[in-house]
Amino acid sequence: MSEVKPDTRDSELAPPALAAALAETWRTPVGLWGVLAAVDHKIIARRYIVTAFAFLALGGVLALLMRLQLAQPEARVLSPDRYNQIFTMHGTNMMFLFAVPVMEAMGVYLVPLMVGTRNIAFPRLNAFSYWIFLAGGALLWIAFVLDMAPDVGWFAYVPLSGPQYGAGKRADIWAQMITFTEIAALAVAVEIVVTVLKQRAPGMSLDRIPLFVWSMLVTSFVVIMAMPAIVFASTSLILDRLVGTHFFNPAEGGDVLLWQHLFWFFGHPEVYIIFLPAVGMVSAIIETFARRPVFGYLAMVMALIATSILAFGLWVHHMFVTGLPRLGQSFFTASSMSIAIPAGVQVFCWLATLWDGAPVFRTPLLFVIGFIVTFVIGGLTGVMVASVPFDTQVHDTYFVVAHFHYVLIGGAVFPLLGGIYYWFPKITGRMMSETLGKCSFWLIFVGFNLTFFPMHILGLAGMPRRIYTYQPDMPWYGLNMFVSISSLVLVAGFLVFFIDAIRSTRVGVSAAENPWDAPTLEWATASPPPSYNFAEIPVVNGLSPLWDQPGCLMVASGLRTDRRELIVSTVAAAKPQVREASPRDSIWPFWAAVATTVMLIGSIFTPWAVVWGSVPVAIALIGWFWPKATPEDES
Amino acid sequence: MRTRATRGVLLALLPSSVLAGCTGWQSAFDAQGASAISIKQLMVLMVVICSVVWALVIAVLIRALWRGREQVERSIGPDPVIERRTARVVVAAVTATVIVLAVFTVVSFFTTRALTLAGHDDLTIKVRGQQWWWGLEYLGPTPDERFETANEIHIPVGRNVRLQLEGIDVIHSLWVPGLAGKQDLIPGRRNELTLRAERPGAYRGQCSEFCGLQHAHMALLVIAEQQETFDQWMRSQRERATDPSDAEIAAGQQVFLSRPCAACHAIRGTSATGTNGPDLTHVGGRRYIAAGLLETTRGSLAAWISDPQTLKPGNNMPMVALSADELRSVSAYLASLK
Amino acid sequence: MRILLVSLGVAAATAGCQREERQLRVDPPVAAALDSITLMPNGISGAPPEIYFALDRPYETNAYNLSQGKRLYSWFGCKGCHADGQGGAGPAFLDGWWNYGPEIVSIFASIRDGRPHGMPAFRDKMTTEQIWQLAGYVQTIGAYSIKTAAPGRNDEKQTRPAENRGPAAKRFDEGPTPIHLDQGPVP
Amino acid sequence: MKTRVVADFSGLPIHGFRSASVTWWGTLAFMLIEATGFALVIAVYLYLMNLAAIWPIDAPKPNLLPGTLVTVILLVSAIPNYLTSRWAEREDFRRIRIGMVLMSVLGTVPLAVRAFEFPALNVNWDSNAYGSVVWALLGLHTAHLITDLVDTLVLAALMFTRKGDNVRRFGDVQDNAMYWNFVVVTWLPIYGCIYWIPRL
Repeated sequence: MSEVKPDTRDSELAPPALAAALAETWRTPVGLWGVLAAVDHKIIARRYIVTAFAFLALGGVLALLMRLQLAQPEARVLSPDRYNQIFTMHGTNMMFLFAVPVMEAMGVYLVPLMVGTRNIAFPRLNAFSYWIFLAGGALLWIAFVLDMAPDVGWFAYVPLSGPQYGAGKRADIWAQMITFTEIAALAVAVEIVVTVLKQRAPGMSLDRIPLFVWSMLVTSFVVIMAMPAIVFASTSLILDRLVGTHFFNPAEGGDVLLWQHLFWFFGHPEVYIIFLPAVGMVSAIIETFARRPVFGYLAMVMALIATSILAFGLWVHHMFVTGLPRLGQSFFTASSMSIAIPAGVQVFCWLATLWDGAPVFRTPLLFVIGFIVTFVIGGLTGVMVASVPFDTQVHDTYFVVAHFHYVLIGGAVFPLLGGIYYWFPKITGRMMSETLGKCSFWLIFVGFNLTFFPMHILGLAGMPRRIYTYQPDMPWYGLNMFVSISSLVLVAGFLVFFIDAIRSTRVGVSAAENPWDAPTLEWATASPPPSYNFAEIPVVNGLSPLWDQPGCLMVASGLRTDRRELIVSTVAAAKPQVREASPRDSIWPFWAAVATTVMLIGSIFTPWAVVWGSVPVAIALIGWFWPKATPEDES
Repeated sequence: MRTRATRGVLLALLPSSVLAGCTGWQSAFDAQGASAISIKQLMVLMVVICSVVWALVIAVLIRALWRGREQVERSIGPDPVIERRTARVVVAAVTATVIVLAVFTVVSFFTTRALTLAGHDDLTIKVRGQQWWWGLEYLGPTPDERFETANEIHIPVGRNVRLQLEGIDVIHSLWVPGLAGKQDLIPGRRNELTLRAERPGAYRGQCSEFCGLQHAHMALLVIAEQQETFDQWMRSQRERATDPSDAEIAAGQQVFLSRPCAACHAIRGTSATGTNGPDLTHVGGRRYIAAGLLETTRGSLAAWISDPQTLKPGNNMPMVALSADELRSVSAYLASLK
Repeated sequence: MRILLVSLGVAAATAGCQREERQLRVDPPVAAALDSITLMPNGISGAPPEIYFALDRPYETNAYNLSQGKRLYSWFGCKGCHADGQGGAGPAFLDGWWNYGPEIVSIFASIRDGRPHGMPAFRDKMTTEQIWQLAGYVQTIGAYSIKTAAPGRNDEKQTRPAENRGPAAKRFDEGPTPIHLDQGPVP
Repeated sequence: MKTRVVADFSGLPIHGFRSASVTWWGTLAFMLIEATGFALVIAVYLYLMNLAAIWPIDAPKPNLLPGTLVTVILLVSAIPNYLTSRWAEREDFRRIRIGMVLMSVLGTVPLAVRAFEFPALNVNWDSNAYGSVVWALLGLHTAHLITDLVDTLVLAALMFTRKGDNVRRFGDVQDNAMYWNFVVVTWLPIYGCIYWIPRL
């Protein structure tokens, strides 16, 4: 490559030369070094998404194993010990290694594009976050292969997970895996918050932010407020187990329910951490395929914010049968019911959008329709379990299993799959197959309902959760067999999806810049986007920039091409403030992640690992932040 | 092909299994206790209203998708008149949502209040949840009226029975759907649950908080019976174990007392006073052994004693090496303890 | 390099498996074989049966067995004489002083057959597997080095640091009469 | 897609201070995370206190001297910290160097006194739940002291290399000063919790 002249402005270059200059400045090195040092948000997000879907597939295999065991009474496919490990793994894996990361990864990929910037804020932190996430996932799954996976449920209630009853290192592995994934999630949350607040394209004032970006912003704040609770909870669990603290020991002044308070103070917002990004995807898809802006933009944003605030006020509804005072329970019934109001507002606004729109029935929209049908069921059963008396009959039964799968699969995975079909051309440059897409939608939709609807009935018929088997004289056999067979339909649907996705990366029809005629900025650049996202920074003066001026994008010039430059703008009005530099690729986040991994895993075995382990972490961090002589460090 | 055929059969079977589910002896919809009945009414109300709500949403969704089919062009800017009209409809829908939720909250609150079964407690039973069985202690007015039993609660019909719930090791949850909602047994905390059966019968319950390896096999039975039958049962339970009536049973008692059995189990009236396992003084009179695992017969007792770790892997009953004769006589002895 | 990685992985796998595996049922022939230990004539030290090594010393290294042993320790009244390892009517374990030597086989023999000065035999109260589990746990109380598989504290009043924070001897306040000579072997 | 240039940003500065800096917002977000963490541990402290019949459980009240000393040092350090931040804003390189050295000292001293605070709690982390939670509170804050001290030391060292005289470094100095203020401010409720609530 030719030597780049310092202080070259984009306005001095013709479009091909500009693209070449930017590609040189923003490129990620090739080879192993490039893989380990990459900081491009698109590369990191792609890794994140692929890894999370791999964990989804593994978690699905676990679910199948459980259905195999439960298909018949007193089956001996799995031992109780293995079954307990498997259902713990399934829950932990799906929540911490699939749902949260995949939603954040979609945000990492899309938010910078949607707000019209060139990379996410703190790209090196982003790289670090992925490595830490990967290490956490590997820790859990390697433990599973070694027959030492956690077996205490994804909620790890003490005393079962405590020092006395949780023999071995299984619960410690669970707790430390939590720390890994929470560090990763918190890092991404910080990046997204700062990207949305400070790196929006000039003119993208708060009321012009796409709804998906709003949902990621709100989600990130929920992550920031909720995750510290679980980090402290899992740390205190390890302390109880390893160095003999007494947080959860009633005989020494601790309390068993303290764990549940801490866990659910995080655990309930967790559901919204998964659900809110999905809501954003639904809004994005509906807007494009109903071919009009979402009805009630302000109401939608307010609903997102209201949900995120209410999410912190209803954790006790997971503890209705623990014998807490009745007055408090009534308060939490009221607050749990009230979160249905913002959910209702959003559903009504989407319906209104479809009503006044001109829907085009492509696969993404099908998934969104499937989402409305199933999510409303999940929401309504959610209202049911918010009632204390109702809950005392269905708590910890298959009714609740049905309820949260309706909310999490119906409410989050359907929009996610719709989102994958929708953004796949942007991410890979190729379309997914419409035929296979419809096929997978119907298999998943039908299979899902046949699998999970009967579980409501099983729960009411008295079948508790987390049992590895049941006796032949219980009247649950027929439905369990039915559910197990139906789950094969669901699996077939996911197989078609995976085949379609893998196939389309190679042989899919090439996608244009904006194949769906969508209104938001990510469609204003090539598919897949170049490393620098936009050759010139877009300027926005409406909610739907690509619809307001069809075929023409307003941009700003004056940025340097010889260093990684992007625009920092004001929080509310998005007025440009600074031409800030974005860091180049670096190997240090990888080393920092390795050092952190060694420290965290070591601390399962000895508390001294925190002391000696922090030295390499500190060295890696100093290496990370020590200024290098690059154009980005100029001032 | 075969799966599809099976599925067809199963689809046909579905309605019948649904019905079976609702009438099972561990079903929340087969309510025979005061609490369970009022909860059932609440559940029916909520399920019906929610079904209507869902149907309305789906109807609107279908209509919305249908009417937009003919439009080809993207609407450039929404018509403000139509937008205002839509806004009114959305506001009305949200208002309706708020009203329904308010009704649910109020009804749920009053049901909760009604669940507090008022007044005197006729009978108090201490329930100790432990891995993986239920220890029971009937508390009488005087110490010698107290007695221990396990896994089978007898209660008189039409009277309030107070259960004092204690978690011995980890958290368990007592749930007898036919009589009342569940309540947790938490180490270091004291919870209570009041049961009142309106009709005689046997109501099955099961631990519903995950408690380790054998959470699946931690059932209990509540037997509601008329006052006289109940009193008679109480009297017989207070008695010491019956003395062996024949030689084989006597030999069985000898095996029980000289082998590890007696270290963990108590049989009142003998030298067996262990407390790690269930009290076996009247084990032959209980319907099930091993917390609802097997019906009590001499054969099932023998099977259980000879290989507890195959029948209920991970439970705390060890596999004691007994000869065939020892096994025969000890099971005869236990079956004789009515 | 690759061979090194693979062998490391295999080593970790085998170590991990045995440490965490939960052997819930011991086959009766195995249990019977585990009962036939050989002991030196003075009752101090000896050799466990071959099968004990074939199973890779499960009662010393397996976390589940050790925690089961801890449960049995309180279930079978050991605390009555030995407290939480501090000793009382019976000798202490925490001081790391073993009257019959620190080998698990001696501890097994002590529990199974009893010892002079008041240690009863548990042969008829516990199964062989239980005695092994208990012996493994008792050995952990007075271990000289930390075992990764050792149990944590119990959910009860704490009287001493838990076994996994050993070695116990370092943390034990021996008090005025550190070693109960009168509880030792019969000369 | 066709593009139309509607604005020219070539005149914008290439580095911003405070709210115009991305790093500043990142620091703020991390402070929010950590503040939530502190608030939670304090909530746990109050929760356990609420459950206990007597508080502190089975332990004498903590000795006031070392904790109060740390409080005083931290409060005093806020003044040079403020000055350093001001000098950084004025890009006064010589004074920044002095300020960073001063802050390195003022970061090390409370940490040294902190070493005496743990024994002054008069309870061990494994004695009971009270001991566990006060150790957790103090440990958590100490971790923040150490983190910020390392950051300060590294920045101070940077100031004496040839990369020091750079507006970006001055921004880092400001962010570091803001973080130190956070460490000082969060200490006050923790100090009240550990030392004064048992005396109420």
